[in-house]
Amino acid sequence: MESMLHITTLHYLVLGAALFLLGVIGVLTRRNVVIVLMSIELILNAVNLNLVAFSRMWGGLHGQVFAIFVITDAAAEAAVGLGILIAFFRNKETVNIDEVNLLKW
Amino acid sequence: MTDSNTSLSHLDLETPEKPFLDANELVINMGPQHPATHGVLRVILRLDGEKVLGLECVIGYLHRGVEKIGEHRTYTMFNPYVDRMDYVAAVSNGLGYCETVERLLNVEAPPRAQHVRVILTELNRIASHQLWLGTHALDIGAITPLFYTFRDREEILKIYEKYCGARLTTHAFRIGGLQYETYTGFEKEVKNFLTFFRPKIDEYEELLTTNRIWVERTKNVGTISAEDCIALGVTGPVLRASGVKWDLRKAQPYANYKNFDFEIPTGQNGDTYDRYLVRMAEMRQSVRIIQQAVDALPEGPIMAKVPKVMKPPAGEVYHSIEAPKGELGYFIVSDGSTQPYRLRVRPPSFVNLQALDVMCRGQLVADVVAVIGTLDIVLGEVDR
Amino acid sequence: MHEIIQYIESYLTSDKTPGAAGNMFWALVYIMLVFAGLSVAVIAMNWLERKILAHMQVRLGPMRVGPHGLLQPIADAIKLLLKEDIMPAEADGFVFWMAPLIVVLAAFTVFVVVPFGPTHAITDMNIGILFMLGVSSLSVLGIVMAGWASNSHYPLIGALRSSAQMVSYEVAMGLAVVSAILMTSLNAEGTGTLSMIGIVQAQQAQGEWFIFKFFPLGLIAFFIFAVAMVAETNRAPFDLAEAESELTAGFHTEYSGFRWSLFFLAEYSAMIAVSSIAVTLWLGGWLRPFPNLLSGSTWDLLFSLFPGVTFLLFAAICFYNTARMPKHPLFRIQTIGLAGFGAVLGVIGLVLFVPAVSVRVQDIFWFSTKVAGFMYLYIWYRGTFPRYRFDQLMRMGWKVLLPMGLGVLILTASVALLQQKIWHP
Amino acid sequence: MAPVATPFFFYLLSGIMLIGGILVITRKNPVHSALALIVTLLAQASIYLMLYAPFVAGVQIILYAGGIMVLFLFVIMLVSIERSMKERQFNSQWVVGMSAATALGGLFIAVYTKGKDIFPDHALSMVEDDNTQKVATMLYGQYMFAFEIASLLLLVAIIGAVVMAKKRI
Repeated sequence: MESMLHITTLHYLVLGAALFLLGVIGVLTRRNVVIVLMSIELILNAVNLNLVAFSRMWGGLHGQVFAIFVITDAAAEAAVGLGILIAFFRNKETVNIDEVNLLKW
Repeated sequence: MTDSNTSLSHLDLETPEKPFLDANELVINMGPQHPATHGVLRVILRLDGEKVLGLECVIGYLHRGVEKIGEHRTYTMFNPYVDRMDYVAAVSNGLGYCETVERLLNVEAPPRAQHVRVILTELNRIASHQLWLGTHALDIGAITPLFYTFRDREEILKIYEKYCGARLTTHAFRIGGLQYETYTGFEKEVKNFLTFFRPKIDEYEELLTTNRIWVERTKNVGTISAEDCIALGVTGPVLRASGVKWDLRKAQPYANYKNFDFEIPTGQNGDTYDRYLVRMAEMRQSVRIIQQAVDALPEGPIMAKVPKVMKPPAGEVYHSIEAPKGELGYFIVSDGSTQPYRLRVRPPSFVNLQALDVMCRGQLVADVVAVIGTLDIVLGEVDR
Repeated sequence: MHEIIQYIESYLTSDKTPGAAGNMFWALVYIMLVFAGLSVAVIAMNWLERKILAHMQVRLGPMRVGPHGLLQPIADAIKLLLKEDIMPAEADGFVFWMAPLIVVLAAFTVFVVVPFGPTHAITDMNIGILFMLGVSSLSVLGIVMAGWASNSHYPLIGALRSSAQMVSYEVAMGLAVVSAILMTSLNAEGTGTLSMIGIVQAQQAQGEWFIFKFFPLGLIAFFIFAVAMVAETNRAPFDLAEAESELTAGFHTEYSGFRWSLFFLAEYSAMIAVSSIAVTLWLGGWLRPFPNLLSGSTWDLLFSLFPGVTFLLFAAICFYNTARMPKHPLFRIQTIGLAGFGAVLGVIGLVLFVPAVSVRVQDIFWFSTKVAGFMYLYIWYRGTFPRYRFDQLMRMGWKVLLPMGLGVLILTASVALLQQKIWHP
Repeated sequence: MAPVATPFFFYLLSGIMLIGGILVITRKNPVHSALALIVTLLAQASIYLMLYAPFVAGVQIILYAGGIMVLFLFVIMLVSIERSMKERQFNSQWVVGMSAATALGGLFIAVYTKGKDIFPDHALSMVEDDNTQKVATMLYGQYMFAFEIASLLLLVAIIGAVVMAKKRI
């Protein structure tokens, strides 16, 4: 009970791991590209949470700086991902990731 | 104009443009209850995002069968009905109808009546353009001009009210001339109105003509070429803004317009801004005509000799006048009885509305509103 | 009783915001006060907008409910609350229900960091301005949700327009804000601040409002922000998301009754919020005009009389209009009401002359006055400008304001660097 | 200013985050997923505040909730979702995916139970007042090069997105 009421770094890490798992499940099982992209955002956020938690644990700010870089990366990823999605939708008129198989022979 | 000019070959109106995302064509039902369709016009818009791929007008929500009514009324009885077509320009409608029947009867209204008719019709043109300006600006988002134009239109309506007791559906003219002599002080009031109104046009222009947003919203919007105008039968300020100097007051003078000195303002680009400028200039020209007519108002009778029971000789006549919105024509076939055998109206709004599709293709939704405003349609006239 | 007075006195003499002092009770009191003040401001704004617009358009505006229509907003509020609340059958119920709440929450939450005075803020955050921009940009989510959930075409187009509009203006707005924040770093330590209170204090320390700083750079940045904030709040001439002549009512076409009034409330409080940002960043926040030109205790005293004088002026207007009311038994209640309203305003004005009160209140007064100036601008825009078209608005955001913002930012940074390194090493 | 009632808010916020995350990956309608994700992101921003990282929290709200998610919603509205909502939601490899995720979860549990002693009991509490200034100094000092690369990445992403989404180039 004591450990439940005292929030340590581990608590944040477990939360991050749970989020990460949710993201992984989303990426691996969903068919809708939009939701897959959102699951990737979940994964990135789980990473961010860990980075910031470690930053607090060590008392330095490197973790926070890296979290900002990850957010930048997420923005770039979302822009390109959604661009691909639009191009894909225009060609196939679907958003199902199963049908992204043009390279398969 | 030659026949080669009267085709729309370069405009493929049958096949729609392909949308950006194929599955995503948006069909929007604009109207019949919509703040910017000036009544009960229904426009079915096919959109690609905001871009208009094509549109279709559905009319008839205000159809009252005016033409059919005309076949069941005597010539005199039908006169008030025409006021209800273009209720914004009731006097012009009346002038067109009276002159058509006068041609059929082969009589001509006396000079004084002609002068008064010109004065009232031109006042009506100003009133119609004022209403157009106010609502058009309101559609584009400028809410203030509406109140200014309505304030000034009120003065014209007051003159009407004093002259014939009605403000909107005036029934001002009779076949053969006028029923009432002008009231005392009529000339003075008209002159007062002219001096009052001249600075007001400048006021409207000050609000809009050089307004950056107004220019951006109207320049190169709803452009229509002179060829397309002619092919679609578009008349009035819309035609003149495309650069065609065609005004029935000069081209086929009626009433006694040939006695007055005025110009036909034209535009070059045929876009919404040019139509705006043309109508503003027309208001100034109307002021000029009224000034001349009032200054030279002759004395004399106001009614020609017309029989009490009108039985025009059998035959047909088409007569058209330049209404504020374009060519307003009446085609009457008489079989020698007291009622027309067939009566057909060529309303300017109805014909001009055809150009909406051509003008809106490839533009944005916001432009559709601007174009409907600039066509200056009155649904009472479109549906009759 | 004695303890209570002591408690209040302890607050009055503190020099920290309740949030920073960790005082939950006073923070709660402040939240209540801000909420009440906002509601009153929205009601007043509603009345003023209709009256001012009406007078611009040669008409009278509301005249029936109460003297000069003073009670019209209240009548409208009652009407809206009593109206049937319709939800379209095909709507996405939960999202439809959430959307107005999100918009209102976003509009109200930003007031947590708005500094009405050095101690008159709910809290002072290290990231104050960032928080304000972030939370106020959340309101677009509510708009998009409302448009999508209505499952109708007009709202959908309104929502799409709104999100595209926000994307094109947020960037220019951010750049303008950054150039103002850069100016806060022109002190001995060379460190700037994002805290709303800190920004005003920097202006106080530098003896210059940022709108006049590095003339004309501050002015240009302010101009960019002033344009972007109108677009951000969806007001004329950028009211594309709810353009009534094109999209009937845009994103809130399907809303009625109480839900609609929430959108209305949010729109007006968002206007006040972004005006507060502009006032804080460029117009010296709570500082009185000419703090260094007209300094000295005499001027201080003179300026401290302003709040009271303003209220007395309002009271005088009320009494003047009371005297002009028609002397008819039917108007008796209205006349008495107007006189009573004037009397209340007059009493408030007299109380404001008490030095202990006026010292505390004049910060709030100056801040509100500046915000009220912006509110008038909003009404003025609405009365004068036609509406921009969607693509023109995007073009203006990306091709005019964004390069301008970048240029101003670079110039501000260079000038600031020059000043620190060369002129005052 | 120290966070108050840390355990309560931690459990509340992590509950919101986890429920939001579950909703993200289970909803049929992408709009609902996006809204759930926004809730998750906002809760995470609050957790950042509890971790003495106000600047990251602010960036999270502005960029993620205000920017990226609006982009997502915009695209969802652009593509028609009616068809994909009626279809099967999970792909054919969902068994493999779930087992892989379970294995990963097992790995996490193993690592954390084994290595939980290396984390100090009491996390450091940091000064929050100049957090932004310190992060800025770091970004423009130590991480200058990384910052420039990130801006380059964004530029490439912009160009890439435009090229992808454009009909004809």
